[in-house]
Amino acid sequence: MNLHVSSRDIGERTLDIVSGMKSLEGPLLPILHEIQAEFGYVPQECLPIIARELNLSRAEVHGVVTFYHDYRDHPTGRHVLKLCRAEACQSMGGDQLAERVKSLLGIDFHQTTLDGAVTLEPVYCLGLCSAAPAAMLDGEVHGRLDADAVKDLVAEVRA
Amino acid sequence: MRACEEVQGTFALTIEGRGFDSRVSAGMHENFLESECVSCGACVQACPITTLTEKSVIEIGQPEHSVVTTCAYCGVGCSFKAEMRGEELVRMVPWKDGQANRGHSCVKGRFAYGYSTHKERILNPMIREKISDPWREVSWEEALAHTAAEFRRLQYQYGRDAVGGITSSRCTNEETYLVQKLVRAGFGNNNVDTCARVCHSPTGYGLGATFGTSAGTQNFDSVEHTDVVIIIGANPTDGHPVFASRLKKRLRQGAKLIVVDPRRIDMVSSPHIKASHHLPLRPGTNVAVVTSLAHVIVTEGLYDEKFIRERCDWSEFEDWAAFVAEPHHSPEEVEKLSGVPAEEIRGAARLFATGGNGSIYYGLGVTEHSQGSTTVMAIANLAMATGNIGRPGVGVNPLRGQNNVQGSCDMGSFPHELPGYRHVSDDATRDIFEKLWGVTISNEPGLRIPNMLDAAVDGSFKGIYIQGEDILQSDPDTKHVSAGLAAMECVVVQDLFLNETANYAHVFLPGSTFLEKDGTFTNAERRINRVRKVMTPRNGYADWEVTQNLAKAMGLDWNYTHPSQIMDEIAATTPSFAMVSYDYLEKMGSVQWPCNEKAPLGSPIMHVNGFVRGKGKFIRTEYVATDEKTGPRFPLLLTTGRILSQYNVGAQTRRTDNVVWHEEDRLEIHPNDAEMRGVHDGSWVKLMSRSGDTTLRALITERVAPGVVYTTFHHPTTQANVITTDFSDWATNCPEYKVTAVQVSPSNGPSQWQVDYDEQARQSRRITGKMEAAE
Amino acid sequence: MVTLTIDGNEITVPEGTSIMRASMEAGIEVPKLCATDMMDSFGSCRLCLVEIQGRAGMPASCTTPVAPGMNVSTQTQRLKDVRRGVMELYISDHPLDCLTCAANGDCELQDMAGAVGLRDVRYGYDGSNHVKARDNGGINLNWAPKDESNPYFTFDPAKMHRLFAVCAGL
Amino acid sequence: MTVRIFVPKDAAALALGAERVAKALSSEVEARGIDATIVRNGSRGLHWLEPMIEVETAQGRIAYGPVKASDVASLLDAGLATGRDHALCLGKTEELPFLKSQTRLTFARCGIVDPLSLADYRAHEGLKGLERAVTLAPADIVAHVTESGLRGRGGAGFPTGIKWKTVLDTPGARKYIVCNADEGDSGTFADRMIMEGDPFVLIEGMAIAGIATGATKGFVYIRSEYPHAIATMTQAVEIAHKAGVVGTSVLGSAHAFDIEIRTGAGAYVCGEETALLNSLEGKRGIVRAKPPLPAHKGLFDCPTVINNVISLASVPIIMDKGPVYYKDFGMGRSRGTIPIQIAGNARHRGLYEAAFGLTLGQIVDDIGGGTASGRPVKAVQVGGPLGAYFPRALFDTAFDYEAFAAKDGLIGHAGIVVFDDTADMLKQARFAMEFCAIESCGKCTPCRIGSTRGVEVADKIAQGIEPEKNRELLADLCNTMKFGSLCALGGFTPYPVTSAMNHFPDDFRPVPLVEAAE
Repeated sequence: MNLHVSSRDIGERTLDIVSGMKSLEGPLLPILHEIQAEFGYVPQECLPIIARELNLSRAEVHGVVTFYHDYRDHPTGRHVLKLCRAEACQSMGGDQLAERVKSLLGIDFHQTTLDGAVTLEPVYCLGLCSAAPAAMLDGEVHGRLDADAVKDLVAEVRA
Repeated sequence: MRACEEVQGTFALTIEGRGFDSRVSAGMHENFLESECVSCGACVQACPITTLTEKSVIEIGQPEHSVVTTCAYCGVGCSFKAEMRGEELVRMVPWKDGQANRGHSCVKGRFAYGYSTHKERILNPMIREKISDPWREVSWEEALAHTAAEFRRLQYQYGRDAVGGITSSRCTNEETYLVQKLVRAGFGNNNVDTCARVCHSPTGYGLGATFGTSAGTQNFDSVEHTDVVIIIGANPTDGHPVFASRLKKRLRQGAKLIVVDPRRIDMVSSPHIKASHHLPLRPGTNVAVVTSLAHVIVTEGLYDEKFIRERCDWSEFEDWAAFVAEPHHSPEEVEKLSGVPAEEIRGAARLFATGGNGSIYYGLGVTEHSQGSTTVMAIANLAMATGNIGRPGVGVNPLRGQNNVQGSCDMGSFPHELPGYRHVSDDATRDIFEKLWGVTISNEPGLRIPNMLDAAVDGSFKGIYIQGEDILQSDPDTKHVSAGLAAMECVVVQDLFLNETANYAHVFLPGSTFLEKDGTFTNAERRINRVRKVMTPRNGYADWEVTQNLAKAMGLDWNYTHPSQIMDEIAATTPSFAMVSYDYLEKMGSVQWPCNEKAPLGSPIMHVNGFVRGKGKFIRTEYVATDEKTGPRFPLLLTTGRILSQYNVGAQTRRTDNVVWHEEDRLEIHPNDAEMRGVHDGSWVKLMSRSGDTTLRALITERVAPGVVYTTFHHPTTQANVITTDFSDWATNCPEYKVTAVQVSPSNGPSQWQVDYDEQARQSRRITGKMEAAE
Repeated sequence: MVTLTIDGNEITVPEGTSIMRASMEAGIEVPKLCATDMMDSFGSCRLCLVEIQGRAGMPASCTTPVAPGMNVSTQTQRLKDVRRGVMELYISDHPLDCLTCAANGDCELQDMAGAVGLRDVRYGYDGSNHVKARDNGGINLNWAPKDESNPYFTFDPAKMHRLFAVCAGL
Repeated sequence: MTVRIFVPKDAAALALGAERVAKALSSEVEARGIDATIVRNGSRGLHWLEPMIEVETAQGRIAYGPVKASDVASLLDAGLATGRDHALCLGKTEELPFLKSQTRLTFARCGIVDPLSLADYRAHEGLKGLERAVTLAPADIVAHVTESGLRGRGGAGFPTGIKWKTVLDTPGARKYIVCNADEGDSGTFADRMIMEGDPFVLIEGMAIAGIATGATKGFVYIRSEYPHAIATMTQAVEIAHKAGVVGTSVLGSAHAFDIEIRTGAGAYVCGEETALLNSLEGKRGIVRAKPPLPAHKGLFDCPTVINNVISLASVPIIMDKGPVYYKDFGMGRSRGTIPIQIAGNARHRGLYEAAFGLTLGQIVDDIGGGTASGRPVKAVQVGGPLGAYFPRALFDTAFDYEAFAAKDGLIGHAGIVVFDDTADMLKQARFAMEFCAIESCGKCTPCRIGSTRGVEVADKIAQGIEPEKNRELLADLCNTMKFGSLCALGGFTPYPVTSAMNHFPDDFRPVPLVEAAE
């Protein structure tokens, strides 16, 4: 993930990605995923390029990007910690755990620590309901979390 | 927003976010003006005054009565409900029962009516001795008496043929009819012409020669049944936006599209629209490219033999087929002169010939060439060869520019034709009118506009009555037009504003707007739509009344009390209008001519069981390159066109808020050509041709191919027609606006010519006792 | 042709006709906000709901085609309750400026509020909304100012419901 | 002979440290020179025992768990490789009561085979259903599925055979099979387990669906929260393609069928079938009005079968063993087996496949073993965030679509979340509304505005503001949402809310805090 790319590069990379994927059936979501994988977020300047190449309006692409919670319009911290907030995790003390993580990091959901180390995001079910409470750190899953376990996770991302 | 998608086809609105946070958004969270919104009003329509509100409703209040009428902008002829509060127009609402627009509208018809109350509108008649004098306001009586006296004097002094008239394709059928009647019955000659001369005269000639009628073959509904569309030399999203929306809807349903145009217009690629083939030909090579399409169809055996044998003359077809099959018409040869890749030509030809119902829509990019009539015939050949005539979804369809250009042609506005396209040399036709009017009509064709101007420069043509036309701005080779006008002794301009032509006028008769009169317009699909008076003429008279009063002043005994009586006279004298009357239109909503005993319900589709002329005629279309050629001095080709928000010479739209979208004409130039010349985006450039030069600002874009530049002609300060040449169509004199060899160079600002012109215009617009009327 | 019964009236309409259209033919007005003749129906406003004997739930009459022998009710108490409930939700996020609104007297939202008999918004007006710039002392992120950029019309996101109902299908 | 040791790669096992166990095992085995291969299998579904490793012995597979990386050395010391006893030894896997009492049809291979070994799949009866299908006429396949009584396992319970028949009978230049793997309901993970543990069964099921309906293209739409499932499915499709299981000629037959894996982008509502289709098309994931049904006009307006993972994964065994075999399981109109997912505060958490008909009490108390916390069970939410909260009083309800509907509940995707007596049901009701507000697509007003108002009203009740009036308002709102909403998200959100209100009324009468006089 390269967070320091110029506008021009974003344009060229976007065009590469779109050109490579536009022949898919219904290519918009795969393209946006690829763009987010490339830049860490979906830069605004990609949208008109995608729109033009896919024969869509800018408005449509904007509508799609803002509909899906996965697509971010700005970069995240170096780590992304997703805490499950759904019922199965609630039944195992997920809410208290979330409060603890928030206070350990000093941020609320959808925020990034000032040092840019970690972004905290809620997630509604990771399919780990039999290992609740669960979390995902940078794509790696963690289950049966307790106060100690989250302390370790926080220490890991803070390192 | 769905209206934007389904009706307009622009997709400028979306919902952003989701759930409770979701919100309607224009573009990418932009404001409406910066978004892709084309201001067609469909969303405002779908959402009557809760979220989207016309500012006029906020200012004036809710309307309390309404009148259904017809838009006076382009040839689509949209029906609108003019919603009124007293004498004040609150808003124009597209009428869902309108048979041309089916409830849709564009930014011009929907919103750009403010010119009718613009402060620059002239409401009192004015005269002056010399064009260097300031104007003097006079009474209607004085103005008309003066005009009549001048015309009689000129005819006495210089001969019967020294005066003439120009009818307006902006005015109603009835008004047009009266002007040609005034010329023929009052002036006693056939010196009448119309702006169709400069736009679609080749359509009349070409379709008349091949099919037997001088008009498009389909109604707009036909597009809903088409499978393959060729658009050639037209830019419907800008020029005919409501039709474009209907076409785009069909394309989204799966119909295929072929675009033949030097520019990459929006139809080539825009949201949910992608042309299967774009043939970006060099301006001036239409005939070669269309003939080459025919070459592929003939040599690959893709023609419709059954149709041709039934409906056309087989031996004429064979002759034509042999002609188009000649090797020099092959795509590979044509590629060399048109620049269109041979494979694109082949692909397009195969698609058109084999893709189901094929229709062709074309515009001024076809007609305004030295071979305009030839291209029209080549298009007609193509339609006949593929059997695409005489049913819904097919046909040859000129997209006509002005609201009533079809009607003005129908009404006998040409020097050689009486109403209904009947030649003045035809004794039987003349007899009908001579008996009714009690005069003798000359059997010699009169002068066309360019001939009138030539004659004026030569000293034999001295007076002209121009209703609702700005020939100085709209006709080619401005310097020649101004020289002709300046040489006349009595130029009478009847218009809403002191237009550019009025700078050379001696009499100014204030005109009325379409909101102020009754009448009919005939749109591009031959549909006769009612225009209904929604307010009293601010200038005192509807245009037909002005013409009648002038006729009376000249001693003619005219006593129409309502335009319906004029239509009755048209119906009585013109077979294709035989059944048309205001009562009948009231009953039917509208009808498409021919509307007579044979076709009492009108004729949505022409040539259904056979061509009007009998057998469809295949005509050889040899490509002859225009004399306008690029060379070292003028290496680029200039072509011209329109933009959505402005209309024609801009007299109306420039006097509305539409200027926010298009404040000035810009020169579109390809990045390569710009770089070579040191031209930057937005910088001033000088545009030169053999005819003249002007300056304007550059817009660097890949919409134009290298070697081609493009501009609009909406603003008089640019005067693009200073650049265009006096070459014209071999058959009809339609000027060759679309091809001019030019050079482009960086510039500091307006040229001396523009500075001088501005000063002259300012001088000539002075009105005694008033502050300068010029803007 | 399909024959069905709507509110006890037998009516015959072409196959593929929507229940809403068929009701209109029968002279029965079903409340609605989002359906217009200009566009395909898509069932977002949830006012044109009807009940069909033998079918669960309340389908939208604009998107449900007629079927032979269908017995449709457009005015049961259950329907009235739901319509009023939906309208109450609409109005709970709508400005209370009818008297000074340019649409006063020509407002479908107003008409429908009347048609469904809405008299009271029990949610109050203190909750989340798109109407007020500031909320509970803080900035209301859901609010957006009126867009007057277009020379001919204004766009007021605070009054978006009708528009939303019409275009929420995006 | 090489010993096979199984360490699950299922996400639940990974979340509990399976990766570290596998690494430790691998290095220890190498260091000790033991002739063993480590197979990364799926999970057997005994998640409270994960990571549960197994070793293959002559007597069958022996299980150990839950294993930590630090246990590896002592396990090997004790003779893990030969299935010797250890404190963590659970005995023969097949004899574990939780497994033994199950009827594993759909999950027959899950946790047993190497998920990405096609040979292993074949060795365990895999591809027999597809092999049979290619010999049959499409209408016969559809008839089999119809006769089996299989109903959509996604929640709505619509008969799968009827859906397929509609697509078969609808003409279309192109048809699609769309697998709904947007398993967003809390408490459910059966789809994920199949995709991670036995991906070929889903591929096989989709290929059969393709042949049965004339569809040539399949999409698996997997939610982005399931990266492991996405990875496994992607590899499995590649393997299947290379082996000719799918592609231009399915198992060498005249049928073509291709599969593409697609990733969601964080929208629960895309689990609703029409929203999912919009999402696949690259649009906003909003719900479409029905009709038209997806079977008539689905993906890109073409006839489309859209089925849940478990529905499709159940098809191969129906084709292999015949409809009657499958139909013989179950009760009433609910035929076959259902993978019940026991989650939340339960002692025995995991996946339990059984014929329809167990009572809720049996599932929670006997199979699930009560709560993990050891406290009394207060409520169980069945069917995900849109499912009702059932009190103990309703534990005699049989696990069957109709029986649950009769008690104002729904089976949904058969997820069960257990809550102990510390649960605050007003808070849970509020969460149901909050979840709806977060995930609403926004198309219809009852859901879009109603959910937000629901949160506000619940808050007022919690704060003791006009409690009587607000309870009534909440009930009215639920009625409006239930009947007024366009799809199940808004329409079923009232289920958890009203059930909480009805069964746990005391929680909706909070004792107002005595405010300090000002």
